[in-house]
Amino acid sequence: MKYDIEICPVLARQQLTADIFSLTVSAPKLAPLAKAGQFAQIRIPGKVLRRPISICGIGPDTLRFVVQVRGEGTQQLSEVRPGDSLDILAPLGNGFPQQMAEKRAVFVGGGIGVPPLLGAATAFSGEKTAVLGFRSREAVILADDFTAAGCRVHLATDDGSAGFHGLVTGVLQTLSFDVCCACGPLPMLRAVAALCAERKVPCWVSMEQRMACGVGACLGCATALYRPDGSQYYGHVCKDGPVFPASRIAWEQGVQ
Amino acid sequence: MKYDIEICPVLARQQLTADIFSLTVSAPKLAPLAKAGQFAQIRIPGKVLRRPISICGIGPDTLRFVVQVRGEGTQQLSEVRPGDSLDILAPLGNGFPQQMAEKRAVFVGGGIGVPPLLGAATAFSGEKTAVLGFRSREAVILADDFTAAGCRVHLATDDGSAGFHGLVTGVLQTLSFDVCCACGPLPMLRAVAALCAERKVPCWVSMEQRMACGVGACLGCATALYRPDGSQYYGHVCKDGPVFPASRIAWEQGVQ
Amino acid sequence: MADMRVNIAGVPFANPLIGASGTVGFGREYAQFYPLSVLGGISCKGITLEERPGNPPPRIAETPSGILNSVGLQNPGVEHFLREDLPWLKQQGTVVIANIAGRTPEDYCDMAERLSDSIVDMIELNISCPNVKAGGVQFGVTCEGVENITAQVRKHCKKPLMVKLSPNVADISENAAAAEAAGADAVSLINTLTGMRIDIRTRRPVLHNNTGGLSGPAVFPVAVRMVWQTAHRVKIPVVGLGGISCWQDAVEMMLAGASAFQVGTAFFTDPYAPVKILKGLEEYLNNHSIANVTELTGGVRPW
Amino acid sequence: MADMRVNIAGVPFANPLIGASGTVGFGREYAQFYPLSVLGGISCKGITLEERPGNPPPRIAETPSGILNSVGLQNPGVEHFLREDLPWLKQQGTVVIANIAGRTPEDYCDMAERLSDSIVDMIELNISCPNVKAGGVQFGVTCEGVENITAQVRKHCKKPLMVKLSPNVADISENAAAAEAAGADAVSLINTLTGMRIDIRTRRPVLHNNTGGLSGPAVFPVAVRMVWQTAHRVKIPVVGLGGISCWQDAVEMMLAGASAFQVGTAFFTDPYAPVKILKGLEEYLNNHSIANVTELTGGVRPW
Ligand SMILES: Cc1cc2nc3c(=O)[nH]c(=O)nc-3n(C[C@H](O)[C@H](O)[C@H](O)COP(=O)(O)OP(=O)(O)OC[C@H]3O[C@@H](n4cnc5c(N)ncnc54)[C@H](O)[C@@H]3O)c2cc1C
Ligand SMILES: Cc1cc2nc3c(=O)[nH]c(=O)nc-3n(C[C@H](O)[C@H](O)[C@H](O)COP(=O)(O)OP(=O)(O)OC[C@H]3O[C@@H](n4cnc5c(N)ncnc54)[C@H](O)[C@@H]3O)c2cc1C
Ligand SMILES: Cc1cc2nc3c(=O)[nH]c(=O)nc-3n(C[C@H](O)[C@H](O)[C@H](O)COP(=O)(O)O)c2cc1C
Ligand SMILES: Cc1cc2nc3c(=O)[nH]c(=O)nc-3n(C[C@H](O)[C@H](O)[C@H](O)COP(=O)(O)O)c2cc1C
Ligand code: FES
Ligand code: FES
Repeated sequence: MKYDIEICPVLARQQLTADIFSLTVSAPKLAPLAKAGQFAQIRIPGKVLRRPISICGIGPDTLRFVVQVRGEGTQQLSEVRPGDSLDILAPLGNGFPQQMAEKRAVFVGGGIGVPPLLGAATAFSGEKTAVLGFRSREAVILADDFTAAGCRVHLATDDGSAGFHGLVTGVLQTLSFDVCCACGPLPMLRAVAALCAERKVPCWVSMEQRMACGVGACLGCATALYRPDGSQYYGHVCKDGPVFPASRIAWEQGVQ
Repeated sequence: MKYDIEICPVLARQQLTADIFSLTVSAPKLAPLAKAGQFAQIRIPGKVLRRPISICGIGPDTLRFVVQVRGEGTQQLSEVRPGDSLDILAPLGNGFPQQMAEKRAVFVGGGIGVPPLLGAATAFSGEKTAVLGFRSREAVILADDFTAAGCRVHLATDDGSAGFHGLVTGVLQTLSFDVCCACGPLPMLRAVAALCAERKVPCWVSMEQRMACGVGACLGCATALYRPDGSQYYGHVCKDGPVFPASRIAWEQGVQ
Repeated sequence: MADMRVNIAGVPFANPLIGASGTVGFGREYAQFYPLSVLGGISCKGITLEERPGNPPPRIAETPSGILNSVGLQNPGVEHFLREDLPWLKQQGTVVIANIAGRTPEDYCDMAERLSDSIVDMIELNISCPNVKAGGVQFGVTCEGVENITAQVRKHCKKPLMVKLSPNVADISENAAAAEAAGADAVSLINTLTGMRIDIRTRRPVLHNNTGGLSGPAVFPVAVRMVWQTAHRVKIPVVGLGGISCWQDAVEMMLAGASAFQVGTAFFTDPYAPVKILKGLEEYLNNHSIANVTELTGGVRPW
Repeated sequence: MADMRVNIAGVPFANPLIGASGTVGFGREYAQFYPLSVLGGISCKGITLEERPGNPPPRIAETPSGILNSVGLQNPGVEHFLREDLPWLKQQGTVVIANIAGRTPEDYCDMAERLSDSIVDMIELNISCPNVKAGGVQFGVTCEGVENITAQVRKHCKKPLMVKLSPNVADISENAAAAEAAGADAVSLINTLTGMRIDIRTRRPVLHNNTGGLSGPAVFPVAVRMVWQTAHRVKIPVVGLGGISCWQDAVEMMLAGASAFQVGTAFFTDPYAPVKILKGLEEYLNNHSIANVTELTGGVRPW
């Protein structure tokens, strides 16, 4: 069994910022299968499509999610309380590489792209740095968790209210590292990937796409990738990703 | 203002039988407008159509509903708890006649048709009897409320587990009365109406029909009625009813 | 403050929201909630030459995010409308649109003529009612049918003429083009999609008419697509409807190409829906510094 | 215990539930949840003569009680299917239906010929994909088109042939009759209704293809109506689909006239939906002492 459905009682709910909250659920069946960077498809009563949410933390029999309210589905999700149960399909996709042999890793996250990196950062055994970008001081999440995971944490904010005043790439430029894991808005991923490509450092990016099945059956979550020969094709975020080597992403996203 | 919308906090919820429960809501705007036998259209989150539910009790600033779980909508309604709020459109339609001049009234209810009669029974000032029919003893509701309203109460059950073994009409036949108010399944209403017609006693019946608007705009809730000249036409339960003189109902329900 | 006014076929509307035919009657019931002058217009319940009893009940069924209806054009006839309903409604300060359905082209022409001499602001030609054989849908399926009936009515109609199109066709934009060619001043779409539900307990169709017309949020994506296709095909204004239930839907419908929009089934879910839609729409325009609501029309940027 | 077996066009199915094309891929992903042998059959993702890359993303949008998709027939081509997918799937103990789409009649005939020599159980002729110009929908709109393509493929097809019909037409039952006349052994309906959503923030259509196909519970009443009309019009079996999400829907679809049914979008909401539907259906039959599921077909009693 690679993935399955489990009806998961909510154990804890914590508000992290005005619009971001953390949910910990009991998932004795799914948690042992999960790896850092994989995701879940959470059912929202009344909605036809499940919502893809990254697995932010994996306990022996628990899973943790950090969710931002973006629309009706995540709004509904934000209203669950300990005692309620969630219908969860997980763990899905390929997470970050399990053993990264490099010495120094950097984890670059932007906004709601930060949570998926926490597991990978926790698992990494070398020297680790986190560069976490947010709109403002009020939007900062999980900084302490990354510190607790053994990372040196750099913050960057759009308005300069915490850490570096500017984009995460502004911080990244100043760092030395051997491998990079990144998750966040597309323009950020693209800039991080370019920077890593220039330095010839391997870079892993976690991508998003609108999904239906979440398991690779519907071909809904297409993303343009390069083949080794340089030609393009549509791979699928849910099955081939969500984590890809940055070098495989066709950032222009057009298949000829 | 004849009717309006009010967001009504639920004050109390009481389970009456396995599938019937009572809700009391705060409705300071709507309660003063309401009369016995009128109904409300209660919004069910996620459903396009509201659910028509009779007003069972009217307080100075409260309304009481007694609801049976029949499908998804009433199921959802059964899950509300004190503290939740309901979006209620009320009071709708014409209730039972306000002042009945007759000396002896009988109130005949079948199953979930019992609650709409309680208000009318309470308001009636003459000699009053209630004949309440149910599947079995376990399904009996509101008998004490009718007693408290000053009624002599006769029960009838299909299986004989409480009161008379048989149909309400079996009891009704044995009674003397000057006016009758009835609510329940169509075959029951028809039989009661026939009995009253035979005795030349005025009979009021509360009808049901599938509704959309609830206010008379959509013409959805048609029911075949007789004109004074004996020809038929489609009147509307929400606006012309739900209470009609039984003599106006075209029980065959076909318009030529 | 954004200017909410729109002009459809020469008729000025205070705002682009019109109550859809058959869902607001002749206005009286919703005047209990708010003055009808808050609505840009009202399209009256479909009327026929003579009174019609309508279909036997049940006439309403619920479906996922939608409803089916088979009211079957119950109405008091055009003379009653002119005498009893129109004078009152016309005083409420909203544009009054008469929605007409007929059995024969002569029926339509006769009604159009009578209404042309009345104080009605606009006529909506209903050739798309799926619930009665005599409801004009036979004229609404083919381009030739649409062109033919529109041309005939046009000759008798001195009021601005809007043709209401059926979505139960292969290419609604062709039917719109046929209406335009025959002289329609505007088209409105969509009427209901034909649907059916069966009560598995009784094995009876839920509706006594067996089938009925599907409306409500379920049909919204179909309506947006059809309005988009039609707005590309014709030059006359397109009035968009089908499943609009919140201000975001209204914006979406206008971006797709609608010059105005109608709201129907949403009245049933929430009688105040139109007021909320207009408030949300106006706030949206103000927040985005859009001076005129008309700027939304056709604003979608296709890929 | 009720007998759940059905026979469609000579092909025996263990039960009437078929996974709908495009929603279950070639079965592998759902074999993680339960053995595919619990399903009566699987209609494979639509295949074309050559590999197709599919449409650019986004390909999925949500709508009230439905979804839009514009996958655009991404598939590895018929040869890859025959070599890599079919042998595995055929061993899973379920009926395997190849769903084929083409650019030209020759494409269809060529594929039908190759599949006729394979271990596929049945061919489903997809002339109703709304998401690619070359997806055959040009053959699926008119009766002549349906009749023509069906007749041509029939000549090259030695397997039972099911024609999948588009709901984006004026009268689907006429197209079904055309397919029947041209030699189809069964028809399946409905494919998706064309729809559109616009992101009001970006003013872009949500789908990169601008429009997409609507499926899910929202379309269920339309599908029931079309199956009902079609079952009255043709003698060949009708396989019903569109929005089935629970066992009650399956019963309703069969009562409307379906001999079997397909389940698509419901897999996305709940991968176990098919198992639950079959369990509910079987319990229903047992509770009502219905010996054979086939007794449901066409059991509706119209008014
Ligand atoms: C692999 C993956 C991992 C994710 N991890 C997280 C996470 O850990 N925490 C978090 O807060 N968010 C995460 N997201 C984004 C999250 O899925 C969306 O914010 C959410 O689906 C929005 O749903 P909604 O109903 O609130 O918004 P709506 O806009 O109402 O949703 C409408 C539809 O669009 C889809 N959709 C909208 N935005 C996105 C998006 N960015 N990506 C994919 N589908 C989208 C929805 O799923 C739904 O089907 C992830 C997305 C993906 C693909
Ligand atoms: C004037 C009036 C007063 C009523 N008073 C009460 C009451 O006091 N207590 C009570 O428990 N029930 C009452 N009912 C019946 C109640 O409205 C239905 O049981 C309820 O609508 C069923 O909804 P559902 O979603 O649970 O069932 P579903 O069967 O899932 O509902 C599907 C659709 O059918 C409609 N529908 C189903 N049954 C009925 C029905 N019997 N009458 C009208 N519409 C129906 C629903 O409103 C909904 O639109 C009354 C009905 C009417 C017309
Ligand atoms: C109960 C009901 C009655 C209707 N009657 C008419 C009618 O008489 N004439 C007409 O043109 N359309 C009629 N319609 C169709 C609506 O005007 C509208 O086209 C359709 O409902 C889609 O819009 P909506 O989803 O906003 O309701 C009716 C719709 C409903 C629900
Ligand atoms: C993502 C997706 C892909 C589809 N691909 C195909 C296809 O390749 N061939 C086909 O005939 N139908 C395809 N369909 C249509 C379905 O088979 C089915 O006809 C439709 O979705 C209605 O059924 P449902 O509501 O149960 O999903 C697809 C549907 C979806 C949602
Ligand atoms: S969501 Fe279905 S293939 Fe990825
Ligand atoms: S429910 Fe609309 S007229 Fe009665």
